[in-house]
Amino acid sequence: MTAKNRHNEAGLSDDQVLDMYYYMNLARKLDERMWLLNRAGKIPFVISCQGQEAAQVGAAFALEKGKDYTLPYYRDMGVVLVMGMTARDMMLSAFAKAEDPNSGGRQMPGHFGSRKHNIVTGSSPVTTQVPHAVGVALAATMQGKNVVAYTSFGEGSSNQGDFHEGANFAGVHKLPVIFFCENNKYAISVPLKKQLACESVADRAIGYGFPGVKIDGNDPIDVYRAMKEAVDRARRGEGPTLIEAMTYRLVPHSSDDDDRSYRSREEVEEAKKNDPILRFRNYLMEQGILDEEKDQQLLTRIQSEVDEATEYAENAPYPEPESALKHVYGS
Amino acid sequence: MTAKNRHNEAGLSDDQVLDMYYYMNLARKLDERMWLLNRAGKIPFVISCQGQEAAQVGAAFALEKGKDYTLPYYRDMGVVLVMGMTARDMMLSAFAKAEDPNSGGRQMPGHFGSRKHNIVTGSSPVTTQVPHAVGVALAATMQGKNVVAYTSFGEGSSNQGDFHEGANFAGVHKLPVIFFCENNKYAISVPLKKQLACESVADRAIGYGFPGVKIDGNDPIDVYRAMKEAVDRARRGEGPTLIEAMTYRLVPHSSDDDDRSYRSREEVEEAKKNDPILRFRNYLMEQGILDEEKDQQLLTRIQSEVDEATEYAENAPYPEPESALKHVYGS
Amino acid sequence: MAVISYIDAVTMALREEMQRDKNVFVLGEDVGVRGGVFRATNGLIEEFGEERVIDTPLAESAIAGVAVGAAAYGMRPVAEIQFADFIMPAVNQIVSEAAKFRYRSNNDWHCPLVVRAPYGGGVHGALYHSQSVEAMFNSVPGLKIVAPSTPYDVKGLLKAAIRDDDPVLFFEHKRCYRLIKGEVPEEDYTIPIGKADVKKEGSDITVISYGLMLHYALQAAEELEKEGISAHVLDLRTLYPLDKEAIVEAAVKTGKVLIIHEDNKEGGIGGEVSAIIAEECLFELDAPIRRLCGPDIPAMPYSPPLEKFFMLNPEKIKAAMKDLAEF
Amino acid sequence: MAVISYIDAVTMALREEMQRDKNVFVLGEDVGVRGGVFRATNGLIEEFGEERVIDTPLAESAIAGVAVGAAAYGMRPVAEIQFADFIMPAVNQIVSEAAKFRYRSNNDWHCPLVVRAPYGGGVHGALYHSQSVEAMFNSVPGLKIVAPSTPYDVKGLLKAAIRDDDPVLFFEHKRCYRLIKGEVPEEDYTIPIGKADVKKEGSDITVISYGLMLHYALQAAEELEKEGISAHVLDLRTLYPLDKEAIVEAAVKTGKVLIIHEDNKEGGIGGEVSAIIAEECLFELDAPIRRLCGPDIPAMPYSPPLEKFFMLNPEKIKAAMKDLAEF
Ligand SMILES: Cc1ncc(C[n+]2csc(CCOP(=O)(O)OP(=O)(O)O)c2C)c(N)n1
Ligand SMILES: Cc1ncc(C[n+]2csc(CCOP(=O)(O)OP(=O)(O)O)c2C)c(N)n1
Ligand SMILES: [Mg+2]
Ligand SMILES: [Mg+2]
Repeated sequence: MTAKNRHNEAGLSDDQVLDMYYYMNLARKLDERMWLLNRAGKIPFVISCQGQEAAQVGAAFALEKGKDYTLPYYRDMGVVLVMGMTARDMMLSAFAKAEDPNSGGRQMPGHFGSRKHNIVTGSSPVTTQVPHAVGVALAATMQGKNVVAYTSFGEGSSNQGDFHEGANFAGVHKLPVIFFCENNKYAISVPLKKQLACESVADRAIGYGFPGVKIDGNDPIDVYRAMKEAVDRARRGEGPTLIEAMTYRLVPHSSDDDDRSYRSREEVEEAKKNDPILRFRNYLMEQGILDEEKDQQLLTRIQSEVDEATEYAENAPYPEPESALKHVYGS
Repeated sequence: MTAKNRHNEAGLSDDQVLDMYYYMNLARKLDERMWLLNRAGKIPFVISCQGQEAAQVGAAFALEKGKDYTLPYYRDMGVVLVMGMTARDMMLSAFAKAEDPNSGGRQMPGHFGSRKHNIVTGSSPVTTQVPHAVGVALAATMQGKNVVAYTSFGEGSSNQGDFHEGANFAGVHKLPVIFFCENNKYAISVPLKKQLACESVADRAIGYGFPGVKIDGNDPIDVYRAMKEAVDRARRGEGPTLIEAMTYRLVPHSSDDDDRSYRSREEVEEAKKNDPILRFRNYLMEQGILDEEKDQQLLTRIQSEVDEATEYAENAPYPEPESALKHVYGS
Repeated sequence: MAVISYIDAVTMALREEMQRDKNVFVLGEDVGVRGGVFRATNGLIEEFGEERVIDTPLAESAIAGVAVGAAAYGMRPVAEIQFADFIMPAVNQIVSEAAKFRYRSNNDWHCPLVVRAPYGGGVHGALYHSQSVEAMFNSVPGLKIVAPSTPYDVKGLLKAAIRDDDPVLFFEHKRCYRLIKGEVPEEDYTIPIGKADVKKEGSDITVISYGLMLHYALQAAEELEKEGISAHVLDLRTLYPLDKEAIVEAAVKTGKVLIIHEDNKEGGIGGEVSAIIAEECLFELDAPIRRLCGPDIPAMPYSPPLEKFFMLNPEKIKAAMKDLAEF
Repeated sequence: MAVISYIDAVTMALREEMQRDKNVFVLGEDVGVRGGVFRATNGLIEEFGEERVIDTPLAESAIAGVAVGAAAYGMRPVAEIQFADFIMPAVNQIVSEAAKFRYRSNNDWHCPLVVRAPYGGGVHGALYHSQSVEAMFNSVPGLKIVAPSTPYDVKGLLKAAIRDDDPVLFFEHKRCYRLIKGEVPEEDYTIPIGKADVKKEGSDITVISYGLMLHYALQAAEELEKEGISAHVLDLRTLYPLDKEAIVEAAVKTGKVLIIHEDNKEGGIGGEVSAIIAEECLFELDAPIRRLCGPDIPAMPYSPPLEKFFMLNPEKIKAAMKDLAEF
């Protein structure tokens, strides 16, 4: 075989990369299904991970399940699936059903949260999770736990004051936080050049006294390598890292968006050629880890998982109207 | 004469540097007088420029009076004096008298503002003036004026979200703004290492796509040179510059502060040896521009200016109580 | 007179003011080529160019703060906050800065700034795209808060806000955007900020409301007419400072007052309205001053039954009006 | 029982709670070696070290946001905002995040966070070191707002706030810090959040207030006793959610209600208090519900005559009480 084995080099076994491939596809298929359900009028809203699965899954694989904390942003379906959420959980949230573990149907899909999985509840105002991640890292450190806090956000959101204030706090206290920026080139309709004047979001790290790295977010192995290094630094008490994963949003911002007004079809088609799932698939095939048959089996398995999850969620009960009054305060 | 002439090299005439020296001393003497008045129970509050006069005067000399805009922070007495405010104006504000041009006695001293002098009204919450400066630069540019907006803030205040958001906006739109950070090593009691993890506040500029320079804030000529360059860049439409002027606050944070709890007397004494006014005085003497006699004349002149201003302000009337109801809204 | 939608009245007012005064410009997230996520700025960038229709970086405090600076310089910025829920990061710039510019400078500086923000629910917006945030700002002297209910009022009040020399928060009910249509003159006109408006004359009970709820109240009032109950309906239009005279006049008219808003009850605008009445004309009342509002929960949940539970509707309002009439 | 000052009660409560629970820690600007600009955290860094007494960078949104994250993890952070006026940059973290953590996660997460902030005027603090900001937060379900007036209440309520499993805004009147002294038990005790307290029994008029004004009202009441006017004085203590029962009970007691606060009138806490009375017991009133408050201007100016003009005092309050009694 010609192509060199990059995943073992990065410390990933063949099984692990197959696992990664599974999660990337699961996220993609769930996302695609949600769009169909939305267009069919069955769910009111979708916000997508499509195009960012490699960044998300690659990043999550470097974290320790059940130990580390994640404070993901709304596109991070790939992250929360790896951290333990299920297809069913995703669909329960999409259908806003009572059983939705994220919010009991109170929040839109993409607003992840699960104490069981150390996923801190997220909201809509962008970047508020960044100081939260710093607080989690501070608290864990105070309690002598060797926990790493991962938080993600888009490149547009890196312009919020909370990014700056949170990153600076983490830098001063050398906290085990990983600031993971998923740069998909747009903030809804606003392109990079109208969001940022810097070469790279990663350039901002020096202003906080910790390293910033820019990586190819379409390559889960490259993402994993950078994340692993950041996680190791954090565990050694050497402080935060800012990672900028270069990706592309393959679909509109959300089911309410129409991206034709701000980017050309050619641009989108061009980006699809670089679809992280296709690229990874080719790599795995080159490596002889995956073949057409295995791939088919995996996709069929995912297909039925998505079907099952959809059916379950669609038939699950809504919350009781009066339950809206619950949990404003603790007892 | 041995010492080389640095001010002509920087484009400053002998008269100009003498002028600088005058303003530095005027600011210092007004400040010292305010402390005496405060200790004598005649004015409720003082916030000082002592130790930062070189940075302030050096910076202001690079601006064009009556054309450029300043959005100074509370220590910038040196800046507003150069831009046209008088000793009297300063004392009227210290005594909170009706005639105070900054606020008619409504705000504490140090909250500068004067439409006549293009000094945009300032407030107490730190760093809010930074986005304002960006807005002034944006507006002036829209109106085709070749105006530069100067705004200053402390190093602690550079941790506020508004610094980040304002700087990024200015970078994206390549606006003629100069972000002038007066790094005096403390934010009230909090030392640099607890405020910032970066080597230098100037390092933050790269994250916004414009240059950041760190300079000796105790040398007005060095400050002028850096400012001049930044002003020229701005006028040429090349966008913002971040300047970090290294200084030291020679007195407590304010008349309400007691700095013995957070820094040693030795440290303060050490810093006084590097007092920008003494240093500049020596330089001017070496250059033969200043001698003991001239110096005495200048100080006597300032002395009487301060006396006159104090006496005028002390005897000036307070605002009418009911005037507190005025100017909530325009007619 | 053309019948247009509430959101088209927003766009019309913006376009006319930008044509009228070159110092007027809009800035915000996605207001440019996208024309705003609700399309309120649709077509403006084509007509006025990207210098006057600025897609800003994603940073509300900068949107407000840069607008404050530009306003101080002499421009008339109209800043769009994409959803009222996202005004929170800009609170410091709005409350500490814009609202106090004139006062703190003893009238030397002022800040002619408009902050537009779509608010309110009933659009499956969930907790963070449905909020009513007006009550956070109705204790801030220096600010004005406008919340129109009809396309006619939208055009007249938005123009007045843009020409106002002080900062105005202009809250647009996003459910009204396409639901509410009405006659709007092509001509230029303004409506004075600070004046409430009687939307229906009546003699049995007085309903005081604004925004989407005002329309629900009018629907309920219409049905109640058939049942012989005549409701007097006042549209506050300006939420701060309140039009005390109009409120007292409306209360005295019938002596029975029901205040209605979508926002939650405790701390809502209705409390101040009630307090004004209880202070100015208590002895002219024939019934306790009632308030019908959203429940005191953090915000409107996403799940349809929960959203429905939160939102008032014509039925709930009709029942409350009837109950008061029968008091 | 020792007589201590209002601020010493703050310090005492903090120290005792930090001794009692190692998850309690304080963070804020200058809270460490400086012991806070008002000295409220005096001595804590010496006793508990800089891990639990954290001098933060100058960034309020981070102070609140980091505290939210730490609270979610299981700590009990007590964040100090140096002056209530500077809470504005933290509004998004407090209102969008802390207040909604429990609700939005359907009770999976919660946020036991206390935000302490000195508020109020009469200290030559000028526009930005004198503000009362409580009215910006009394429409935010999920939050609790506490504003004690006595050292005894300070200790009991601050301890209750720290042990509370939800976010509490704890507003300390800075003029009370050294002016107000009172008996405070050495023992551990808490006072339930959400309960108002009758500070003086009376029969002619009811005064409802909190903070520094409560003391001025008590002074005025004392003098009025000599003139044969008996005032019933209720201290709200918790400003959100309000203790409706206690408010109604106090109003009914005399039928004549005067609500007093330092904050400006329109949109202030007094509006909600009045509305509760007007809704619950209107027919038991013998006089309009009056409010005596600060003027509706942006904030308290610096110049002594202007500050004096803004601030209520025992004289102004006495006159208003007398006027109501004679109604
Ligand atoms: C404070 C705030 N302002 C505005 C919005 C509306 N909004 C939601 S997503 C988004 C764009 C985010 O862009 P980016 O950070 O690049 O993330 P992406 O969606 O591209 O992954 C905006 C403006 C919001 N959610 N929060
Ligand atoms: C938003 C805000 N938070 C807190 C304060 C209180 N405060 C006033 S000055 C100051 C320290 C400022 O330090 P730095 O920015 O370094 O400026 P310096 O005073 O050292 O020149 C603080 C915390 C404030 N004015 N505004
Ligand atoms: Mg993006
Ligand atoms: Mg400093």
